[in-house]
Amino acid sequence: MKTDSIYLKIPSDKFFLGLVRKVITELAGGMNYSQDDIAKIEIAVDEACTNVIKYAYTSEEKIAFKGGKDNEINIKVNINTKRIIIEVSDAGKEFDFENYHVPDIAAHLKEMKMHGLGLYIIKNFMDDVSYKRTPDGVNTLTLVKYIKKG
Amino acid sequence: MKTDSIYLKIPSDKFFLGLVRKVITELAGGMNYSQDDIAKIEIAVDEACTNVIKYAYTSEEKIAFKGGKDNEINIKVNINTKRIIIEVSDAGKEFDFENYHVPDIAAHLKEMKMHGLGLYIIKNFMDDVSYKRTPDGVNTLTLVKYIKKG
Amino acid sequence: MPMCSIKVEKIGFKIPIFIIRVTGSLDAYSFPEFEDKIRGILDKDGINLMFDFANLEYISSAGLGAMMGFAKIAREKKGDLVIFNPTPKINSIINILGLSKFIKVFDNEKTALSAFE
Amino acid sequence: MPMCSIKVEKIGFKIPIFIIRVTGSLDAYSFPEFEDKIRGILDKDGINLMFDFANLEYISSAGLGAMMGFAKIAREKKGDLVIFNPTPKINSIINILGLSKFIKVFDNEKTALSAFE
Ligand SMILES: Nc1ncnc2c1ncn2[C@@H]1O[C@H](COP(=O)(O)OP(=O)(O)O)[C@@H](O)[C@H]1O
Ligand SMILES: Nc1ncnc2c1ncn2[C@@H]1O[C@H](COP(=O)(O)OP(=O)(O)O)[C@@H](O)[C@H]1O
Repeated sequence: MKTDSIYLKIPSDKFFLGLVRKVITELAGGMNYSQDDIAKIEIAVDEACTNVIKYAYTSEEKIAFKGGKDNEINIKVNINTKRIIIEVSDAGKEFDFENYHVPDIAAHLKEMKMHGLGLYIIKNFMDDVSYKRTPDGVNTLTLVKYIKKG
Repeated sequence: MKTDSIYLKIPSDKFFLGLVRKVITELAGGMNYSQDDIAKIEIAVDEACTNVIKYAYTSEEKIAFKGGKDNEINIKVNINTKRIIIEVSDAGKEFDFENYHVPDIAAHLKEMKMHGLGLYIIKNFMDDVSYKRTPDGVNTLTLVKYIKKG
Repeated sequence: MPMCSIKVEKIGFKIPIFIIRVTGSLDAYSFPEFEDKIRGILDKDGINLMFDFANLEYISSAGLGAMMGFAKIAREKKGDLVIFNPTPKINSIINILGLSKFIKVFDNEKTALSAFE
Repeated sequence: MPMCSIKVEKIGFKIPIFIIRVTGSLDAYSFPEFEDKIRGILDKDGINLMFDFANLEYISSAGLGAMMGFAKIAREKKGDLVIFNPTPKINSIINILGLSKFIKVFDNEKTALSAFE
């Protein structure tokens, strides 16, 4: 099975979120996803990048990938006829993903709370989500979405 | 002046030309270019990538960047408030850019010729075009377009 | 780049209602300016808000969370907040997340207006 | 991904005219299939071609060159090829390149038809 990889690297700046969404919807749009699934992948990747910008890179300190520039986000998209895998990587602060539990969204919304929707969206809209930090300080959030058989 | 760099890497496959155009129009569209200039940058970059796919990488041999995969195209976009610089790089065959002369387009069209428009578009639609091949076999076509002062 | 703009119309029945027509993408980039503007309306007499989402192309959790926050403020002031005309894409996100249980979503402007009668 | 589709209508005056409505992006990716289809029309009795570019979002040198090539073939067979309804973006590219000196471009279908009268 032919598998293609596409790489996008952007500065950690909310200005480029629209670009990330364009790349993701263009790639997912060329696959056999429903419109709903494309929208889910789009928002999940947007939320993942938003969190890197908001939490992994703080404005005080600049951190670079080995050989890279300060505060960059690496997005690797791997596609084949079965699924899309999106890896969002940063060289910023570690995130204790394993011990983070998404809020009970119904209760959360009932209280009209404004925050905590991002990771809920990521976990619920994608089929598989995992986080890894390598010894050299690179954090990668991996998002997988399978193509449903029609 | 703040300068941002955005990197896109794609397989050398015409399938991804639409993605390249989306990235370029999204970035140029966020700058102070006229619609005409955005269209010119879009087609110039498309033609540059098309030529890499058609001529730099031939189907018989696979060539990779150092540490990269076979037949990839690297696109680096550097933007600030004055201009956009787009570098299209490949690890494929060398191109004798200096000695290539674009056809006399009027005569060319008069004869209803179908080919040779690509480099004419690239050279005429961008403000500055240059080609470089490094000793390690990387070809880079650099395209520059300045923002006109209104 | 991810731009979001709003147009506000104030219509007067017994009580003033603000129709807020949103265009573009409401993500983490465009959100702060959007929030400022809506808070400005809420701070004055705008407690009845109708959001026209017909031209809203994209909304992220920042925007969705803000709608919940605005609705809360509006209701505390005895007003309300409704959404109308969402694209199928945004309507589907709102439904999947269950937001539609807490914020009323209408097909069009006329039915949305009825919420304030 | 860069898709291009065409719809063909044959209208009969004294001579048959083919209206070819192009949708999508005509770049190096979509070009071969497009060329095949148009050559198929030219090979039969299609020597009078009207291209509706209203829904053509993008055209690269491959597509522009092909239009020149098709026009040449059509004229050799004593027919002609015209374009109508291009978007401002594509119209501007056609003009800058000087293609409009060799292929007639019309604002709308009605005026384009007059080219074959
Ligand atoms: N990449 C990250 N690095 C560090 N902390 C993170 C990261 N992503 C999320 N978090 C933490 O998880 C929390 C929940 O994130 P999220 O669900 O996106 O909602 P919100 O951003 O509205 O708080 C954040 O408040 C933050 O503390
Ligand atoms: N990246 C490249 N590597 C090698 N040769 C190239 C490259 N780009 C262009 N050429 C050569 O220059 C010629 C003109 O290219 P172009 O103007 O794009 O028109 P066309 O592709 O229609 O021939 C090509 O036919 C090819 O021989």
